[in-house]
Amino acid sequence: MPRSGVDIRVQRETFDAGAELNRFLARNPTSGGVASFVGQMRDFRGLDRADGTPLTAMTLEHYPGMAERQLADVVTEAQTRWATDDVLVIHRYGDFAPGDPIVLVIAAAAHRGPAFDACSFIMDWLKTKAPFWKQERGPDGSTTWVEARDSDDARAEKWDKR
Amino acid sequence: MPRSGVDIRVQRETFDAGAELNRFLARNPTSGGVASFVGQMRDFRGLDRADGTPLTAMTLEHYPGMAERQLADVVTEAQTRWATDDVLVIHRYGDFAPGDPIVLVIAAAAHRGPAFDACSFIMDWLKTKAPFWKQERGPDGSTTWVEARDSDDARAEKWDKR
Amino acid sequence: MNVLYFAWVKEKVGISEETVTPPADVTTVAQLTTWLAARSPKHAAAFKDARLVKVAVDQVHVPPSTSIAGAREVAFFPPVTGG
Amino acid sequence: MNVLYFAWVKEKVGISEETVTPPADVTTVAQLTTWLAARSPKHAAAFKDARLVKVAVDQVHVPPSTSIAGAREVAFFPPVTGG
Repeated sequence: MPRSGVDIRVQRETFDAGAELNRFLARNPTSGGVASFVGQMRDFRGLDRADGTPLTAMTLEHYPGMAERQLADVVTEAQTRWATDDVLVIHRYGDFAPGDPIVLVIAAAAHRGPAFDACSFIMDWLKTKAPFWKQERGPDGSTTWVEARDSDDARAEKWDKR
Repeated sequence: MPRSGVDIRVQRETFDAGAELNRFLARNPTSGGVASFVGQMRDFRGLDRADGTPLTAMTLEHYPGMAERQLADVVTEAQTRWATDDVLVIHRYGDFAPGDPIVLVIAAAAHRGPAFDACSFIMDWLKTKAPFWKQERGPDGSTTWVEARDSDDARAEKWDKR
Repeated sequence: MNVLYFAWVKEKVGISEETVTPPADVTTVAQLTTWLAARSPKHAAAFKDARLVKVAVDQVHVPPSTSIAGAREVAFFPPVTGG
Repeated sequence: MNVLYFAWVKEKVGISEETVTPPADVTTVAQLTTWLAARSPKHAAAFKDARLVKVAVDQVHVPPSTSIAGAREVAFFPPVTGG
């Protein structure tokens, strides 16, 4: 078995999730399971749209260098835990409008279990380890730094209790 | 909130996973999380390539009518358990070569938790409920009906123990 | 009543579909299975270990104790292996 | 030593980066934080509740007790919220 592939990108430019998925599938044709996740900017703040307050824009600040390094560490940890064939992570920074893609994670493995687990794990861990900070803007122009959610910490920690 | 969307297709033709993902994202622009899974035909039988025996082709038989009906029931169950914005399921039947796509599941939700859970749940349940049967062909031309795996039953059942 | 066979059950029975009229005392899926198994040596081979054969009545998975009253379509097949 | 600030920590301090030379008795992240907080009222405001501020030494997350011996780059920021 060749060592698992890794492709990690931190970029301002948008990405084409479908094109990335197809390129990823083309280079992993016989991986039985390919799990992926696209994070998009919501148009509301909160758990659901009905209870939330509207958002019009967002800025994602990041720590250049450390962002790439932390994402690489998270992917390495995933590859240590599961037998992945290949992993892709793209995380954007800069200015966003509702609906814009923020993050893409794709993981390939022989079977669906490790593909889903690796993809989900990478999302949970990057949420608490990768140095990105969201600042949201409401319709009145006011800006708010998003606060870290306890539920994200809980999701990241649950991987150590399995 | 509008009722969650549903798109279920049982078809012989192949599908373009990237194009399907992009169409799905385009109609769910402000779902915060979109999780997807692509199942592809492996080129070996078994848990990993090193221990497996090679495969050259596969035929997927299905029960027309019941396949669509069972997939719809599985998606409805997922939508009952999680607040999804939209769900797509494509499951193919007919003849396959290694690397060919077999199944695509995409789930959109406000946040990543329900998107991942709904997508993973649909895969686990369709594996034990949707009437499809795989017949694999080896390099010597011999064919074998794939046996159901206990691990698939266990994965499907674990959703009731949460 | 229309009876369908799939995958290796179909290969063993040798046909994919047949129309049957079971007698009145055949009222459950389990009884229908026993009655079908007696139709031919091929049917007997397919149902040799009935626990390996799953059943759907009118496209819904059912256990052997299920009534077949009013059933239009009964299908017999191995555990599913798609996905 | 290069010190970096991000997100609301940067906004409160009013600068994104500064080069500092702490005295020899400042040996841990916690001591560096206290020493930086005394540099200006803005620094003091940023570090008012030091538990809210996370620290990375040479791009690795560290707890307050970590030594800063040999550190080239120390960064202060809120809990991360990307993804």
